[in-house]
Amino acid sequence: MEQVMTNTMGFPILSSLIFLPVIGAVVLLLLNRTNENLIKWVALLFSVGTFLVSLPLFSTFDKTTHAMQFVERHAWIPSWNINYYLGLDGISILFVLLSTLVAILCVLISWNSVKMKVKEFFISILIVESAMIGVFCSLDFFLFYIFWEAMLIPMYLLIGVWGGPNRVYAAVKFFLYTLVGSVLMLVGIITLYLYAGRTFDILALSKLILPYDMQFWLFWAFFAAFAVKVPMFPVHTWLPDAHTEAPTAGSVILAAILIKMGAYGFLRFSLPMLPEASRAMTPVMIGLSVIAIIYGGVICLAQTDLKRLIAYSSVSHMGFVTLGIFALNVQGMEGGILQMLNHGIVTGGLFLGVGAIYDRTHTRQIADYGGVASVMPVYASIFIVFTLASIGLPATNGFVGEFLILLGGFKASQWAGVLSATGIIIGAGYMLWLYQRVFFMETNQKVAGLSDIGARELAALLPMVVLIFWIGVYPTAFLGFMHESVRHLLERVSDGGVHGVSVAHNVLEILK
Amino acid sequence: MSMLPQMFFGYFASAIVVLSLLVITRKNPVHSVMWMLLLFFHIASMYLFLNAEFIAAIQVIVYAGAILVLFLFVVLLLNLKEELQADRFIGTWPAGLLVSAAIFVSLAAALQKFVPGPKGNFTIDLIQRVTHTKVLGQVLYTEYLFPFEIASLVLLIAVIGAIVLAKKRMRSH
Amino acid sequence: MVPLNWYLLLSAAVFSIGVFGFLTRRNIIIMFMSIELMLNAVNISLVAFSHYLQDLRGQILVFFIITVAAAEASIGLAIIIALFRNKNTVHVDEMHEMKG
Amino acid sequence: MENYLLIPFLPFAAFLINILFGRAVLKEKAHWVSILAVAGSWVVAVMTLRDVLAGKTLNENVYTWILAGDFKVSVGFLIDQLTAIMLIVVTTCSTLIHIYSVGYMHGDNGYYRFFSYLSLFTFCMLMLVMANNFLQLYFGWEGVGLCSYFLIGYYFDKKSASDAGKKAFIVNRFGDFGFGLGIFVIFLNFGTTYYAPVFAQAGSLAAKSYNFLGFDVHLMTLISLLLFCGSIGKSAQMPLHVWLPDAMEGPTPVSALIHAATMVTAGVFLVARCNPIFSQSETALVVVALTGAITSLFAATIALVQNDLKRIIAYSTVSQLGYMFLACGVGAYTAGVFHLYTHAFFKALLFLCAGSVMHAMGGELDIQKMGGLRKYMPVTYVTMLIASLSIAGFPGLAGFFSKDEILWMAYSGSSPVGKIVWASGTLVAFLTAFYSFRLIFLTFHGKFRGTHEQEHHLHESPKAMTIPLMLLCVGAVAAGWVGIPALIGENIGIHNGIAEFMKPVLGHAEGHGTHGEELIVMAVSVVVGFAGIGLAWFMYMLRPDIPGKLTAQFSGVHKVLYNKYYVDELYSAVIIRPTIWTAKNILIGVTDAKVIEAIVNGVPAAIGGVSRQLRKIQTGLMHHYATIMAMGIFIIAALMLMRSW
Repeated sequence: MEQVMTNTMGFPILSSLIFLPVIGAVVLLLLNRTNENLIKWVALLFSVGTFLVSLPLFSTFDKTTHAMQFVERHAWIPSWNINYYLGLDGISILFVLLSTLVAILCVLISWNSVKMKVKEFFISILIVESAMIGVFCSLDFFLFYIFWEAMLIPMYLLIGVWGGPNRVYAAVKFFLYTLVGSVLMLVGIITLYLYAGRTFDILALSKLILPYDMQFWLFWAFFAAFAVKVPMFPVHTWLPDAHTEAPTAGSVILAAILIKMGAYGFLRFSLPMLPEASRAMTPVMIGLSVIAIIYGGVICLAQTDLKRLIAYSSVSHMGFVTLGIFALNVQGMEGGILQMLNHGIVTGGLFLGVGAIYDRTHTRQIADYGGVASVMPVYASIFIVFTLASIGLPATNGFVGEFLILLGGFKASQWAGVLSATGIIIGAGYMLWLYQRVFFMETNQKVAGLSDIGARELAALLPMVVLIFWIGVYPTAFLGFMHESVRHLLERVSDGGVHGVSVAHNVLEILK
Repeated sequence: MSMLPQMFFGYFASAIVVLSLLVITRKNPVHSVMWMLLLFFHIASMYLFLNAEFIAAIQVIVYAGAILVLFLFVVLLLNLKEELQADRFIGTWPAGLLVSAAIFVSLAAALQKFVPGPKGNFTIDLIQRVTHTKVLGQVLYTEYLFPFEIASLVLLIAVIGAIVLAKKRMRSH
Repeated sequence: MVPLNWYLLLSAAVFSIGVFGFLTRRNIIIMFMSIELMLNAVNISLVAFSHYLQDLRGQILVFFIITVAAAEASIGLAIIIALFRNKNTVHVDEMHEMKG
Repeated sequence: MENYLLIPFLPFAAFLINILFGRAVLKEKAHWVSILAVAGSWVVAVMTLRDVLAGKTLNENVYTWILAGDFKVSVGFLIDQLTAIMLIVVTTCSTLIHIYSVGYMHGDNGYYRFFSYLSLFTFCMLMLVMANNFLQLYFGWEGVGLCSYFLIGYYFDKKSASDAGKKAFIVNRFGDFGFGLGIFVIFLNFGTTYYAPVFAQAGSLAAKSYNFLGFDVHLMTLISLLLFCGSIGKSAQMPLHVWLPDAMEGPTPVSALIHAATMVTAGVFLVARCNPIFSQSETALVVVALTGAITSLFAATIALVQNDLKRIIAYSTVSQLGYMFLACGVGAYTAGVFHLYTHAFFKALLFLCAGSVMHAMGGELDIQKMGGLRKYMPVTYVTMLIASLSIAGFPGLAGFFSKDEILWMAYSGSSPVGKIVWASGTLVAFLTAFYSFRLIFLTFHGKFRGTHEQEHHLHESPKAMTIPLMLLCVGAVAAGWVGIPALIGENIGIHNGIAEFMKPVLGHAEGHGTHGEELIVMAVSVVVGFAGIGLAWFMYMLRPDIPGKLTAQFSGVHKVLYNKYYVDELYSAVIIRPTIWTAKNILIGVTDAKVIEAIVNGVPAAIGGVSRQLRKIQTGLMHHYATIMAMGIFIIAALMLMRSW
């Protein structure tokens, strides 16, 4: 098949990535729960091991083609034509790498902050890692759905067991929100499966030409799942609660990977499978994105809770991502994908940072801080890097992504570009205000005498800092992965699908 | 043709029905158990008419001998005096009556349509020749060996389960 | 010869009486006895079938039913003992732990 | 010229070394790294200038920065006449101010931090001026903004300082918003963001109109005005000038380097750099000229009544920056850049002198509490006096030539608003002379009005501080001599060097007037300068009671001026508070809490309510369950019977 390149590694690298953390979880299961140090070290060992295994992906990926690489395919449930089918292209590869990296950082940052049920905690982290990688690797819709849902359970536990005071509410909300969306997607998947002649093959489905009405309804079915995960306005309200209540590692995984899965879903499914509907829905999607950017940003200005503020900033930043994707041009889409990565790095870093200080103060209220820069200078310097990347300062990764998105958005719709650009101003406003209230001004009694971050925390934060500057200064290293895949995807979106006016189209016209 | 079988059947059938009614209507559980004992003997006799000596024997040994004794033990463990003063039936017993009557009617109605299937190989002659127990044993230990083993397992579990359930909880510390 | 249907009618009658007992009695032990009644009703029809159809499988089934009845009785009675120990009653309508 | 990369990257290396090792290893020696690096940059910059003078220019891409589809931009460097002169300005001021800081910041516990920020700033500023495309310019642009943020908020434990830093950054973001859009429009129309092809095509696209947000507008005007938004923010022009006076919360060397000599002039640099675009749009030029004129007048009036030493100089900076825009707006880019260049010296000098005064006064900034300081600190007095004379346009000093050039170009140029801005510029020249000397007289003359303790401590600053003062003083005097106008130069055999030098980049604006007119313009500006000085002398030396009376007489006006026309209060009431109010009360309070959350929590609540009712079916009584089950059996049996009948 022209869309597939065989796995030249001679080694099932993607399966190893998926199952190595699972093996780690099983090993942890067998360990004595009283020996917490051993548990932590084993968890670290397996996460680092997975990361090391994933590195060859980065170096051996062929950037000159949009074809799927490192492909593995085995029949799984032949009677339903379900396959164990894995592969990576330029869109997904970066997220696999980010997942393996983030898992290490999560283990590191949770080293001392998790005090109860340590064993179960690290098992959850490893299982989440496995599911994250699985989501990005799957080329079979059924397999994808399994990983997609499998991710929910450990995530639900992470929030509900190790979270803050209001954790059960947040966990249930998170679970129900995402499940409702996923179930609608499942209906969509089954519809596609039956229509396409009983196949779950994502690549084959991406070549189908569906009638417009069907595309229209499928688009909204998928939208339900992906928009909740992103989260787009107005289905974003689970995110602040989940982020706020989740333990540090949970927030980091949520921010860095989980909410990327929504945007990834749009890229992998909505756009190539439903090109015409995607084109027709562009105004709606761009509109929602712009609302999210401004709405999320303005709401941040009134937050008093550290993690909640960063959570709402995620809404704003993910608005940029969806804006870029639905700009449907090269700059927007590459910017969007890069910004997904950036947001993972930056917001992941911010949550790691907040976690580091939360371990010391056990308060999330911004008002309880102040003058942290005097007591923790190293920490303050690292946090300012995340802050600046978050507001898109040139030479940090945030700039490259946001610039390309705004350029693409401006190209697609000038109003969208102009309105979204105000998000940059608002972003600077709330992030710098946050930084000022936490790090500057007179030292608050509650933070006086705190110790600066140690080597372990530094090890968790530094990779993010390095990535921020790496992508900011030399983004070609990362953009290079996606050129071909994005070009291919855009070709599909622009000439795929059937043409013709339909009922759904008219409905949309009236709505507009 | 003699009317004798019909007369015997008439007696046993009416006795079984009357005894059943007695079992479920007695206030004192001990009386119920006693009537049930008598009921089981009648049922065993009925099996004899049907050339099922072994089953009849088991009916007496297992039901009358084992299960009913068990019931009796339990009944005696309980507080009989209180029981004698309490109401027999629940307040809404007519509903139960209605439902059971309806079931009886539907079963009886179904009988009207009942057509027996083709006959098998185990004629009365064969059973009488080989003896009932041996025939049964042959079938049970060949064709039904596996279910038989499972039945033994079920009993074992029941025994263990009963001990565990009925045992007094050990006080922790 | 007694017709098969007579046996079946008897079986139906005993079964219905068992149902009636189970549905209306308050004493859980009597309810258990009602269950035994119903089982016996089934046994009667099985043996009758076996006889009239000249097929031993009916009796094999009776054999297993008796086994299960024995197991059920032992477990059930054990439960009753445990229940009585905790609640000090054998009256079913006084137990409503499962109330929603 | 081959080593041009050293110019920005030496300071960058110094930044890295200081930020990584400053706290633990270098400590009080941190300045050595930075000073050596910046001095090295200066040496290379001078060599580069020599090459440029010899006619060599350079435009080179180092590596591809961002590539996405047809959008491609590199990290690349352009060295031409404009860059060269900016390099000299930046590295010279930076070097001197680095040295000055050794004395000024001595003993501060963030010593290494200060020097690393200064070096980072120098790096960003150099990247800004050396860029060969708009995106890299934007990088430097935001980079200097960031350093400004750090340095204004250097004393971050002070709320006012951290507020000021944040304010500077965010206000600049408003300008950058337009700047960014400008880059988008440039890319969409020119297909590139490199200077050379954009400027080359500017002429051919001069007549093009462009649909922007549904309006058909003249493309060049649109681009110019969007870019000018950035300039307004960075160079603190109306209406985004509010951050610069507050920026004085930073240490004085910072004010001198960033908020006087270099960063704030980046806006002027941008306009000058983009002169091929601006020149295509008369509308844009008029806007630039008027903005400059209004800002300069507006800031000068505020400066008249302020009492804070540094804030007066800050408003003076805003005012002078307005002058530069005024020059650009009338098409005299060379004059604007010339003023930028001279201004860098005398304004940096003014700030450093102010720093020296502060040093002596123990941080006191209120000029009403000073007086008579010339006795105690002669070097500071003399240098500051020269700087003030320079800014007031004393003939022969640097400020005289550049200011005169601007006024003459405004008067004689082809700009439709030329005469108006000339008049306002002349008025500003008068006001400038007045408030500059008000400052001098109140600070250095008369009797000391501070406390005894302060008087006891008065002393001249250490050598590390006075030597840079003297060196800058040379600049404040002599920097203008490269641009002596033909009118005077012809007689003494010197031609206007800078105009010649800048011609390839900035073009040559011709004045249309006779020598007689030029002489009159020059004379007017000299006269108003002296008049200003004289008035200040009269009011603050001869009749010190007049200012008080005037204040009482015009208390309304004074109040408005003293409170800076209430612009801060206006922004707070119109932008900041409504936004936060909306966030708190509408977005969080209504949309999120009442609308979305109501739906999100309402659906489960409704389901829960229904099931609470439904669960009453579960009586928990075994008889009920059994009866239902028996009924079920009956129903199934009955159904099957009916089927068979």
